[in-house]
This record gives sequence, C-alpha cells and structure tokens, in this order.
Amino acid sequence: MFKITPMTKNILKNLITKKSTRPYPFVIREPFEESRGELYNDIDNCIFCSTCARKCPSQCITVDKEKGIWTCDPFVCVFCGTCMEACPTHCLHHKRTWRPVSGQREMIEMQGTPPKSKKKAAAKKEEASG
Amino acid sequence: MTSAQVFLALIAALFLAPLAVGVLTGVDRRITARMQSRLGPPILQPFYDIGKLLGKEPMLANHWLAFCSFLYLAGAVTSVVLFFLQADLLLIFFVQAVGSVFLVIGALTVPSPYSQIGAHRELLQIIAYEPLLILVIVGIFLATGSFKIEAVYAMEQPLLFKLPLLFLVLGIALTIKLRKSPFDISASHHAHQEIVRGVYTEYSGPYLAIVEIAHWFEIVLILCLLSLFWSTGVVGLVLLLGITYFVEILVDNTTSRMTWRWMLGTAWITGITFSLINLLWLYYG
Amino acid sequence: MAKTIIPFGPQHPVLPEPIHLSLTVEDEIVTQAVPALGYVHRGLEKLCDIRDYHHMIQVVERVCGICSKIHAMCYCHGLEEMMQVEVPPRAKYLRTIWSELHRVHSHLLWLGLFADGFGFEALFYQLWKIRERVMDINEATTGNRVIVSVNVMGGVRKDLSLEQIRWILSELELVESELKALESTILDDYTVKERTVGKGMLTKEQAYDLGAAGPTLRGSGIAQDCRQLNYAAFSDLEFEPVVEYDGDSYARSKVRYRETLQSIDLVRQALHKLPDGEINVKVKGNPEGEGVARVEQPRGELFYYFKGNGTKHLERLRIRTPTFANIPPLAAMLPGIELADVPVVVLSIDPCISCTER
Amino acid sequence: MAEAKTTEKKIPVLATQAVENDNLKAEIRRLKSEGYRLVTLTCVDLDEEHVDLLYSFDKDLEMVHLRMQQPKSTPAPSISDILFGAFLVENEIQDQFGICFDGLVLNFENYLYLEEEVARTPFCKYSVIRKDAQ
Amino acid sequence: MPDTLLFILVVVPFIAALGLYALRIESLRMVLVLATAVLLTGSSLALFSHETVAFSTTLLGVNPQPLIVLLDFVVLFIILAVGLSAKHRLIIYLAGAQIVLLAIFKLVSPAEATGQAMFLVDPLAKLMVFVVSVVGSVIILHALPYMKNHEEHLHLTTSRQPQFFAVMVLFLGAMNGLVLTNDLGNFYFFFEVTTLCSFLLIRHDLTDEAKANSLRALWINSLGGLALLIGLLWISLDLGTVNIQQILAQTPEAAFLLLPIGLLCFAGLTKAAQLPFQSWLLGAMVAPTPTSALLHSATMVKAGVYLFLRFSPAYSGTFFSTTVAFVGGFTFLAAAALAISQSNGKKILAYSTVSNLGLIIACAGIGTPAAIAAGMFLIMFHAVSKALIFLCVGTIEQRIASRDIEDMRGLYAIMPVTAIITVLGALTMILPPFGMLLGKWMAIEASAHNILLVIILALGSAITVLYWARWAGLLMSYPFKGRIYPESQPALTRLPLLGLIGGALLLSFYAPAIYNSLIYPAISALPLAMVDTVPATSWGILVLDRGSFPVIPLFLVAALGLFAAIYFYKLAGKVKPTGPYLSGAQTPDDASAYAGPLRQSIIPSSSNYYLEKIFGEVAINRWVNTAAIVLILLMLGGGL
Amino acid sequence: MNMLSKFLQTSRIKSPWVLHFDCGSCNGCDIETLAVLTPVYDVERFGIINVGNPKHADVFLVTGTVNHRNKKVLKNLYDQMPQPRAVIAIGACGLSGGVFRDAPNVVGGVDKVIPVDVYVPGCPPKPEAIIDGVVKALELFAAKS
Ligand code: SF4
Ligand code: SF4
Ligand code: SF4
Ligand code: SF4
Ligand code: SF4
Ligand code: SF4
Ligand code: SF4
Ligand code: SF4
Repeated sequence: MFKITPMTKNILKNLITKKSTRPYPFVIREPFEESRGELYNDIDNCIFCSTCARKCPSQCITVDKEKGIWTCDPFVCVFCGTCMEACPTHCLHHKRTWRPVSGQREMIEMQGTPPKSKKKAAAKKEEASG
Repeated sequence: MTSAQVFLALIAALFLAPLAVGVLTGVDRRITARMQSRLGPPILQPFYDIGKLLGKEPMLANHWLAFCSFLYLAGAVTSVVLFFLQADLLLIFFVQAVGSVFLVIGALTVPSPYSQIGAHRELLQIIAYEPLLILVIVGIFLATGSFKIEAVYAMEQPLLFKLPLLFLVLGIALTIKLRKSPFDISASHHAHQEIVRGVYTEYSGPYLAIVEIAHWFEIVLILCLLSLFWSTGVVGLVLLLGITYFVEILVDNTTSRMTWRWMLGTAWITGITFSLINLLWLYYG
Repeated sequence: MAKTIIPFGPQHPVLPEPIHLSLTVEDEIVTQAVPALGYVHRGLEKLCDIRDYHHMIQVVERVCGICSKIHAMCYCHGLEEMMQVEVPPRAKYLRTIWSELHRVHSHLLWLGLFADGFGFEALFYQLWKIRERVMDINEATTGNRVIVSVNVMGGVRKDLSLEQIRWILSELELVESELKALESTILDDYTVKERTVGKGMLTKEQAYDLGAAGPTLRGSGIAQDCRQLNYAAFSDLEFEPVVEYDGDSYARSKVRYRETLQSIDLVRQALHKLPDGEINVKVKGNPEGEGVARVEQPRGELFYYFKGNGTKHLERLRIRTPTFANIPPLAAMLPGIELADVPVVVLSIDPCISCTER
Repeated sequence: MAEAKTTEKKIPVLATQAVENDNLKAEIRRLKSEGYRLVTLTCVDLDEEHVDLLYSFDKDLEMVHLRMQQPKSTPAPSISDILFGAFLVENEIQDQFGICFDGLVLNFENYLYLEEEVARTPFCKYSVIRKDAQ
Repeated sequence: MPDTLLFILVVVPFIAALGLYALRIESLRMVLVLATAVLLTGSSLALFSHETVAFSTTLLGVNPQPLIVLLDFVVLFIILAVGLSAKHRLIIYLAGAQIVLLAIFKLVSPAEATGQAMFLVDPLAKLMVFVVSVVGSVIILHALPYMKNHEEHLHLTTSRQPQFFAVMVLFLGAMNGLVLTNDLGNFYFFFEVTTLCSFLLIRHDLTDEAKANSLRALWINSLGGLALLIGLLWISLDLGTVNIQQILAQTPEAAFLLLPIGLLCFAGLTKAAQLPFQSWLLGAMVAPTPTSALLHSATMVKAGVYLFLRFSPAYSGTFFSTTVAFVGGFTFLAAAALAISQSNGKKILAYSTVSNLGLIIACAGIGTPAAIAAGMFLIMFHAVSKALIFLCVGTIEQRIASRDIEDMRGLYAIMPVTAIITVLGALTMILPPFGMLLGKWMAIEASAHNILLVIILALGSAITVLYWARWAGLLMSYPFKGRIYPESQPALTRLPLLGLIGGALLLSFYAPAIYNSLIYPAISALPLAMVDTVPATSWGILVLDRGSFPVIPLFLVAALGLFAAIYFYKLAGKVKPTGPYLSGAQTPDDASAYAGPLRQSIIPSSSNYYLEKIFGEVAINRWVNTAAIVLILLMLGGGL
Repeated sequence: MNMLSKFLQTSRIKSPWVLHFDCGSCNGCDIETLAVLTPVYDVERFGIINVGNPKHADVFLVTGTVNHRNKKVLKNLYDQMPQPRAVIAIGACGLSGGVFRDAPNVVGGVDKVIPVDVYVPGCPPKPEAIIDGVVKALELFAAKS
C-alpha cells in the first residue's frame, strides 16, 4: 500500500555523490550558443530605417533618423529577438550574456552617422553651391 | 559540587553549550544541503543570522512580545544551568516549560491570525511532547532510583540498555522540539508553510534573535537529556549524539510535514505505548 | 463561538502567486473560503488595440511564463486557421516538441511546489534539480530558459540540428531515469499519501458540471485531452489521455506524474519522426472574421477567441485559460478541509493566476 | 522561406446559434442536460450600445456556441445559478465591459479585478463610466 | 484561649448570619460583614500560635451536642421540604432515608457517652481553617460591591442580599466546624449544612436554570450525605466510637473497616465533584461569582478532599489506597481534557477545580509522606489562586457582560490591572516556582513508582498547561497602537484581588517555611503505612529523597528574569509600531484590518481551538463517566 | 566592542533573508527567482533564505507589473520590513511594466510605488542575473553602515 521513507536512498546517494550546485559567481558557465542576452547594435551598419522600432512588441526602441541616434530602453526590452531578425542590415545582435544589473534607470543610446536623406542632401548641395 | 565546579558548569551552560549548538545547527544545515544535492551555507551561518537579526531595526506589533521573548530566554537558560548544576530532572523539565509557555503567550498577544494559529499549534505540540518527556524522566528514575542527575552518572551501565524504547520516545520529543519534519507544524526553519512562520511570525529583528537563542538553549537541554543515555564514556556519548542527530536530519529530509491531528495521535499512541512497555519491563524485569 | 478569520494571501509563502482567500476556520477546519482576485490583472487582451497581431505573439507568450510556448502556439494556430495558412510539417513537429518540453518542465515544477506545499523540501529540491535539465534544453535550442519566443506566424524561428537532437534525447534519458528514481516517493511514500489521499475531493459529476479542465478533470475520471484535437503534430503521435479516478489531490498528482513521462515519450517520438523541410512560411494580409482555437496546456484546455477586422490590429482577443476554469471547482473543494491542507488542495489544481487574470 | 499558399481567402465565420435574453436560460439548461460542459463566455464590444455575448460549450471535444446580443444598458441574465462555473467569467465581464448580470450567485460588484481608481470600463472601445452594480 | 477562638470560628458566623438576615440596612450589613471577616481572619491566624494539638470537649463550657442534634434534623427536614415542594423524588428519598438513619444513629450512638474530645486543632485543620477563613473572608468582602452591581444589573426591586450574605457567612462557620470537629457525627452535621448552603446559593438568582441546577446539586450532595451517614453508622456500630482520632488509631488493625471508610470517601467524591459527579459543580456556575469562588472552588469542595486526606492513614498502603489514587488521577486527566473544550470562563474554572481536586485525592491515594505534603500544599495554593481567578472573572464579567473567554480577548486594553492580575493568577497555576507547580512536582515524583498513574498525571499536567496558557495569552492580545484605558474600581473590588495575588506569590515564596512549620509536623506525626522518608528543607530547597526543588533560589532567578523582561518591555514602548502580518493585505487606514473580497475591510479574528470533536463534553462525557464509575466501584470493592 | 560591531557588520552581509512578492508577474520571473533557491543555484550558500514574512526579511524581491490592486500590497509589505532593507526589482515588468506597460490596468514598474535599489533586467532574467542582483544589494548593505 505504502512505503515508509523511500526517499532515503536518494538522500544518502546525494550525500556521497557530487553536488549539483553551480558555484555561480566564482565559476561562470559558458553560455549556450543561442542564448539571447543583452541587445547590441553594431551602430556603424545601422541605416536608421526604424524597422526594429516598428517590429518591437514592447515598443522600446526609438530611432532618430535626423540625428542618427538609436535608443533602446533596456528596462522595457523583453529580449525576444524580434528586432534582431527584422533588421535589414543585420546590425542588431544579442550578446550571449545577460545585461548586467544596475542601481538606477538608464537608457542605451547609440550615436551613428545618419544616412543623408535625398532632400536634405540636395538642400545641402544647394547651400554649398549657393 | 565545589564552587570551582559550579563556576565551570555555569560557563559551560551559559556560553559553551549554546555555541556548540550554534555550530551544530550550522552543520545540520550543511548536511541537509548535501542531502539535497546542494552546497549549503557556511557552518557559521547560524551565528551570522543571529548577528544580523540583532542589528536590525526593532519593530513590534505588541510590547508584550519583547517581555515574553526575554522570559522565554530566561526559562530556557535557567533550565540548562540547572542541568549543568545537576539538579532534579523533573524540576528542570518544569522550568523549561516556563520558557515554552512564554513563547506561546507572546505569540498570543498579537492579534495576528498566523501568530495565533502558530501559538495554538505550539500548545498542541507542548501537550504532545510534555508527557513523553515526563515519562522519559520517570524511566530514568525507575532505572536509577532518583530524579537527580548525579544518580545517572553513578550508573555503571549506560542507561540506553535499560531504556531503549524510552530513547525512541525521547527521539519523538526531540523531533518535535527541533521543529523537524514530520513535526515542523508550528514554525519551520523557512516559511513555506500554511501559517508562514507560526509562533515566530510576529517576533522580528532583535526579538527574533532572542527567541532563536532561547531555542538553542532548548536544544542544548534536550541534547543533554539524550546524553544521559550514555553517561559512562565520552566516545559512546559522542557517537550516540552524532548518530541520533544524523537520524533526525535523515527523517527531516525523507518525510512530509504532517498535521497536528496526526502528530497528537502518533506522539501519544506510540510514545505512551513504548514508554509503558519499557517502564513495565523496568519495573518487573 | 468566535471564528478565526485568516487572510490567506495575496502575499503568502506557500502561494507562488498573489491570490487572496478569506478563510474562516474552526479548530483549523475550513468552514468558508471566499477568493479575491485582481492582483495580477493587467488587461493584456486589450493590448491588441495598440499592438499588431505579430506583436501580440510576444504578449500572449507572457500571459504566462510557465507554459508560454503553448500560448503562442495556440495563438498562432488559431490565426493561421483563420487566415488559412498552411504551416510546414517540420514546423508543426518543432512546435510539438517545444510544447511538450514545456509540459515536462511545468509538471516537474508543479510536483516540486506541491511537495513544498506539504513540507517535503528534499523532494521539492530534487524535482527542481531534474527540471534544470529541461531548462537547459530550452535555452540551448531557443535562446531563453523560460519564455522561448520561437513561434511566429506561419511556423517557428529556430531549427534543431542533428547534433542537438541527439543531445536532447540523451538529456531526456537522464530526466526520465532521475524522475523514475523518485517515483516511489511521489506515489507511495506514507507521509506523502497521508497528506494527499482524500484531500480536496472532486467527484466526476462535480468536475464536469463546474467546468474543470486538464489534470483536475482527468484526475476525476474524465478522459478529455485537447491534444486529441490533433493540432500541430499530435495526429502523427501515439498517446492516450492519462486518467485517474479518485478525484483527490493524490489522483491529480498521479495524473501529472504520469503525464510527465508521457510527454517525454512524445518528445522522443516527435524527434524520431521529425520530417525535413521549411520551418516557416511568410504570412501576408491581416486577420478578418471570427475564429476559436483550443490546445492542451499543462493545466488543461486553453481556449482562444479571435475577431479580426481586416486591419493589423485584432478587434477582440479573448483568452480563457485552464486555471480560470478550475477556480470554481477549487471553491467547491475548500470547505471542510484542514487549514494545513489548504495549500495542498489549492496547489492540486496547479493554479496559475497570471493566466487566470491576464 | 516559402510563400504561404493563399488560396482565395474567404472570411471565416464562427458557427453560432442565436439566443435572446428570454430563452437563454432554457437553452443553457438544454445544453447542460444534453451533457455539454461550459467552456467560457466571451464578450465582444460591438458598438456604443451593444455587446455580443458568446456562450461556448463543449462535449467530447465538439464545440457549440450560443450568441446573444446584449444592450449595454440592461442587465443580462446570469447563468451562474445553473452553472456555478460561470460566476467568475460573468464577474469579469462586469468589470471589463460594465454589463450587469442579474442573479449572480457570487457578485464582486464590478470590483473583481479593478479598484476604485479605475473609473472607466477598460475593455469597451467607447468606454463608459463604471457604474456600481446594484 | 483556643476555646474562644473555636467559638469565634464556628459559632460567631452562625450568629452573624442571623444578624445579617435580620438587618436589612446596607451600611450595617457592610459593617457586620467586615467585622466578621476581620474576626475570622484574626482568629484563624491566631490559631497558628497554638502549636500543640489542642482538644476541647465543650465550647465555652457549654455542651453544644443537643443543639447540634436538633439542627441536624432541622437541616434534613428543610431538605425534605425542598424535595417535596419541587416534587423531586430522589431528594425526598435521600432526605427521608437520612432522617431515619440519623434517628437510628442518635439512638444507638455511643459517641456522647464517651464524651471524647469534640474538636481537634492539628496542622491539617489549621491549614483548612486558614483557607476557609482568610480566603473566604476576602471573597466575601469582594462580594460586597459585586452583589450591589449584580442586583443593579438585574434591576431587583427588593434586595436579596441579606439572604445571600447570611448564607455565605453561615457557610464559613459550617466549614470551620467541619474541619475542626473531631466527631464524625458532627462532621456529618456540618457536611449537611454546607450542602444546604450550596443549594441556597446556587438558586439565589431564582432563574429556571438556577433552580434546576440547585436541585441537582442537592441530590448529588445528599447522595454523598447518605453514604457518609451509612459509613458513620457502620463505624459506630463496629468500633463503638465516632471519634475520628480513635477511628484512625484503630484502623490499621481493623482492616475490615475499609468499606465504611470507602463510603466516607464516596461522600468526599460527591462533595469534591469528582467524576462522575462533576455535573453539579458545573451547574453551580450559574450562581453569582462570589458563590462560585467561595463554595465551589476555594472552600466547600475542599471538604471532600479534606476527608480523603484526613482518613489517609486509615487506608494507607492498601489496595483501596491505590484505587483512590486512580480515581483521583483519572479525574485530574479527564476534567483537564474537558476543560480544553470550554470557552465559558467559569466552566473552565469549574473543570480545573475538579481536575485539581482529583490531583489532591490522587495524592491522598499515593499515601507517602511526600504525597500527603503535596496534597496539603495543593489545597492551600489552589484555594488562593483559584479564588483569585474566580474573583477576576467576576470582575471582568461585570465589566464586559460576558464570561466567555473569547470575549476577553484584548482585555488588557480596557482593564489593564485586572488583566495582569488574572494572567499572573493563571501562571501561578502552572509554572514554577509557584506553589501549585511545587505540589504537582511532588505529586509526580511521589507517584513515579506507579507507572499507570504517572502516565495519567503526565498527560493531565500537559493538558493543564494548554488551557491556562491560551487564556493568559488572549487576555493580553491587543494591537500595539490600540489605546489602553486606565481602569478604576472600588477598593473592595481591587484590594481583594491584590491581596490574593500578593498572597499567592508570598505563600509560594514562603512554601519552604510553611512546610517546616506546618506540614512537616503534620506528616511526620501521621501513622502512615507507606514508610518513606519525610521531605525536608534546607536553604529554601525542598528535598525529597529522590529529588529536590529549590523554591527560594528559583524565586530569585525568576525575579531577575522578570526585572530584565520588564526593563525590555519598557524599552519596547519606544520601538517602531507595526501592524500584524496580514499577508500584505492590510487596509491603508487600519493596519489591523485587511481588504478582503468584495471590497470589504475585514478585521481578522482568531479563536482558540476547543477541539470539541476530541475533548468536547458530548464526545467524551459518556466514556469518562463510565470509566469513573467503574473506578469507583473498583475502589469500593477494594475496601472489601 | 569593535569586534562585536564588526561581527554584526559581517553578519548583515552574510545573512540576507529574502521576501519574494509576485506583484503581478507572468510567473516567468517567479519561477526563475524560485529556481535560484534550488540545488543548482543554491543561494543558501550566501545565507539567503526565502522567509515569506516581511518582518523577517532584509531583501525584497519584486517581480511583475504593478497594478492598482497590488500596489497597496507592495507598499504594505515594504512598510513592514525593518531597516536596513533593500528592494530588488526583477524583470522587464518590475522595471517598467515591460511588454504590458500600455495595458489598461498597469501602473508601471515597482519604482512607481516604492524606492528600488537594484534593477535586474531580463524577461525573465536568468537565475545568475538574479544572484547578481542580490550581490549588488549586499554591496549596498556594506556601504550603508
Ligand atoms: S535594450 Fe536596447 S540595446 Fe539592449 S538589447 Fe534591447 S534594444 Fe538592444
Ligand atoms: S528584443 Fe524584443 S523587446 Fe527587445 S527591443 Fe528587440 S523586439 Fe523589442
Ligand atoms: S532595423 Fe536595423 S538598420 Fe534599421 S534602424 Fe533598426 S537597427 Fe538600424
Ligand atoms: S528553527 Fe530552530 S532548528 Fe530550525 S534552524 Fe532555526 S534554530 Fe535551528
Ligand atoms: S518548507 Fe519551504 S521554507 Fe521550509 S524548509 Fe522547506 S523549502 Fe524551506
Ligand atoms: S499554460 Fe499558458 S501560461 Fe502556462 S505556460 Fe502555457 S502558455 Fe504559458
Ligand atoms: S496556467 Fe499558470 S503557468 Fe500556465 S500560463 Fe497560466 S499562469 Fe502561466
Ligand atoms: S519580465 Fe517577462 S518573464 Fe518577467 S514577469 Fe514580465 S513578462 Fe514575465
């Protein structure tokens, strides 16, 4: 009908075999190949097309095409990888390690070279020539 | 006893014994962790816990908690001191009951449902283990002819041979007192249980530290009682204590927490049956 | 006589999630239990107004973090049916594999919490130790331990390599053998049975009338499992719904224990039969019209209702989760039990409040 | 990535059976006696005046839906006296859409999920000020 | 001199009773009661100065015997009349039988002829006189303001206080007579007077319940009276004497006398409300609280156990004695268990009384010197502590209009002084170094060779802790920020409480001294069959041959602990207050309420566990009563 | 005296008892927080115990989005924690409301109600990240006194 303390075997085995605890802060395990950690923009390749901002389900990316600023709120990002897949130039990547903890709010702001829009470029040209 | 002996006994009772129990609890937690395939806390963890608690901001839901926590400590300490002074066993038992009663009264003074339920469960634990302890003491009396501890030390043979079943009965009481599974019903180590931390719920910060220290003294007392069962040699005594404690940890890790109804029934029925058999055997055997 | 009235929750160490029960007890016997909800309610169904239907995949995955994959699958499956998208077979198999892995980890998690509910700490820790292997499989194959985000409309985002398949099979072997080593503790231990057998009785009729779902329903002797609807790859796989007849907490835990082994077996079958081919198709257009979808979550039948209006925003998204269906049966189980059994009985329906309140 | 085969789309419709306030309870009783199990209620906001209430039932994995058009201003009959399991979802709809249910066995009076701070029905496109259920 | 003292102790109350009944003026009544109380207290204390055992054949030179005979019949006829008017068959038969038997006895009695010492002042008697006169006086004083309030609550037009105080005072005299007399015939008379007093006081409020309960008390006690009378007749026929000392002197040889002594003990059981006769005492709780305190816990019921202790030498060492121990022990355990299931404060006290008397009877049954000493200790400490708690409950009841302990939750906030006194009183019942525990300790140590008995005592002792500790705890249960109201009481209410608690503490402290001066001489003189060393004291430590109890040292340690605790209590007043833990659901404006379902703000409440299903009267009454009857039959059989 | 205060100081860092409150999380963060207690991560190594009672806790782990109902609970629990204490917000939801921040019944992150000392981003954060969070909170304790 029932057994009395069948757990004993397991318990005693644990006592003499290796413990399963990973000594985390002292030994850091190699992250998996696929792990989606901190998001990171290879800003030089970014064309400020805003695709990532549109596709992001948390709406945490803002792209300022004028100034060439790509901003992401790391406290809102849910690390889903959608933006990375949508980016036409493949300049977005997830690092394999997680984003470090912090003591206050912060934004990720990256400054790149904004692509010259045709209109503006033309205007500039005019200026230069004029 | 000479006054030097008394002095030594006081030192042992007041300082060495609780320190030893602190380390023992640390070892206990370590072994438990290993049994669960974990690394576990440092051996000195119980002391850090106490130190941390002492340094916390005091906060109370009722002043009487402070009052009662000190009397709990006083009761526990006095009983241990009396033991080291080799007083009357039954008296020691009644003195430790003072501590337990104040722990409960303290918990009852707060109109908090968890604390109240914990206190009632603690009372039920008290009525479960108190008769058993009295019977163990009576067993010792029947074996030695006296309630005084010195009579035990005068024995030539370890008490264990005469009181094997009563040793098991003491084991039940020990499990209840150590708050170990299956009897961790009124306050468990951590709080994954239905009444949060039961009697301890409302004691916090320094007051919780006092309660924990008092609990150490209670453990000292009950281990001392255990030690009486092998009073003839130090090696046997240490072995007996070690094995008993290990078995306690084993039981803790291989059983669920039971309900108080189960506890009351089991403790009384098995405890009293075992005691009765052992006592009758002593009396007529 | 005065009553004891206890606020059980919203924060309570045995309840992993915030739910409140006002318990009235007498000598620790529960005479009345009134629930209060709303501590997790976010109103996320309404987010479909401002997030398009692709975004919503990520949102519904976060209805619940435990069986997240299955929410996303149900959502995608329902919309794909509405939009008449044919999902490639390999994607169907992959969805099945991950969803069953979620069931394994969810059941292991539950068995652990259940053990903790009746104070069996060592068992709790062992089960969670085993579960870490499944979490590792999740992370290694999808990139995240818990919320895997692999579903997209029209298929999945990640593929499995041959090497990964082999590794998963060997890990599952370990999970299975380690779990079986605990079988006698979970099912036969005296103290465990003492705490679970006969606790929280729900008869077959009650379970059916009150609308119970999943293991709660199957533990009362009704063999209903939405996987029999043959969504994803379930039409190709062999399985029988797990049924137990006693209707108590023990029966429910037995159902879950057996389902864990069953799911491991299903993953294995699916991995062996995994067809080659594409893993997703491009989905064009916007959903229009009405549709429903049902899949089997670890906790039971999950029901989605969609109403589209031809724009990229859904008109209405309605999610009915299994715990939502299991709350009325729970309310019927509570009166008359001991206070000490409240956690056991509450946990026995495997409550997921996050899902319930959305 | 392959293109989805988008063979001439037709708008999917859900097969439902229309009911009125008056015969709702009778229908529910009929379904119950035929061995159907309540899955859930779904409330869909239609316009400023109306919502649709969908009652979904299941029997051996086959679903049946009843559809009832309900004016927002009048209370709908509660079926929780017939099927206790419905009380939770009816309370939810009270909270989210401001529809009142008559004869709810356990009535959270518009405060199942929401607090006093929330002044408007959150799930209606044309939100209304939440009323206290009487 | 002892003559005068005896006169004051026994006769003056009778006279005062007449006076109280006749005088209907409140202030005069006050004076008279005060005077009687002072007189009684003074003379009972004065009695202690007479170290030697004193005898007296007459009272102030008058032989009261004929008067006693007359009064004896008067009492019996009153009982008969009560029975007739209530058409209570049992009472009629019992009273009738007693009248006939008494007549026979008076006709054949040899007692008067021998002209033996009529009164005996030995330590046991002194102890009892002390309990009756001092504790009794304090209770009667407390009754003065109590009864005034009581009648105001009842809106009585004509005061019934004259009767009340008359009976109360009369009772004191009867009790003193009962413990001092050395003549079993007179003993019977006083016994019947207490029965009658008890009856009158229980029905004092004249409610239907009171009347019914008083009749129950009357028939059960009359049953005891009948048993007593039969035993008496038997002994007088057999031995030719009813002089207690002579009986005791003869019994060891005349072992066949155990059955009549068994009958006397049976009477003791009914008077002490031992199982299965407990029902009359529980019913008696309908009476005004001073009555309960005086008759039904502090003094009258002690007449029953007094009988056991008095006759303990007669049966010591016999099988009968062992069965007495079991009867007492069983009542100790069963009544304690029954007390768990009660929430009515007075019923708890009633069961607790029954239980403690059981323990005393068990002590008498164990019959070693240490056990007898324990019994005497218990009589004294129980009387003081129990009277105190009764008066506390009475005081509380008049304030909160309930005697349910659940309603006393948080009493500290409205009656801080009374609450603390009550808690202290409860603690003196269960904790060392107080006297009750000392007695219990001696009892257990003395009974340790009787395995079954010691198991019973161990269980009973633990259960006793349960019902006292939870009561003590709930009195103090109030929220930190809750306002505490100062309490004002009439001096005659406050002083008796303070006096009794002070007395309880002091007596406990002086327990070794009391032992030396009073109990040691008593038990060393007893012709006990159980030869065992008599406990001794040294340095405030009570030493048995098997153990020791350091009373004074423990008191010192306790005082130290208490001072430390009070110090920290004071400090705690400055600590940050917080509400109780309520799972985080507390409402913003009141930390001790929580926001529950349906937007209600709920104040969580708690209730004790009464375990009705396990220890309830319904659940176990039948079993324990049957078991008790079997034990009593065994006891009487043991007398054969 | 110095030794004693030093001991108390060390103790504070060596014995952080945590209180975990699910403040409307999807369970993802909760199960990771619980996982941290289990053998594979075993934070009892650092003396961390999950106490489930604010009166005994030093570190408050909060997961999930704050809504109108649970914000009161959050505040209540925080108020019952004695000093010194630290609050750790876990996961995108606890930090800001995450993917749900625009949902009708969402107030926002934990710091809208109580001061947060450490933010642990992720959805859900890995158990290792949660351990990092607690370690960071301990640094705060060390600095505070
Ligand atoms: S938070 Fe910003 S920078 Fe970081 S991963 Fe997300 S998008 Fe990239
Ligand atoms: S990972 Fe997801 S949530 Fe984060 S920025 Fe990219 S799309 Fe947005
Ligand atoms: S999608 Fe890629 S290229 Fe476009 S803005 Fe985002 S990061 Fe830059
Ligand atoms: S509760 Fe007692 S036994 Fe458990 S850890 Fe604390 S001191 Fe040790
Ligand atoms: S029951 Fe929970 S809190 Fe207690 S020891 Fe086990 S895991 Fe820790
Ligand atoms: S049942 Fe729902 S909440 Fe649970 S894991 Fe599956 S999808 Fe998530
Ligand atoms: S049932 Fe629970 S685990 Fe599953 S999705 Fe819902 S909340 Fe999450
Ligand atoms: S952060 Fe992500 S995993 Fe955590 S509660 Fe929010 S949605 Fe769930």
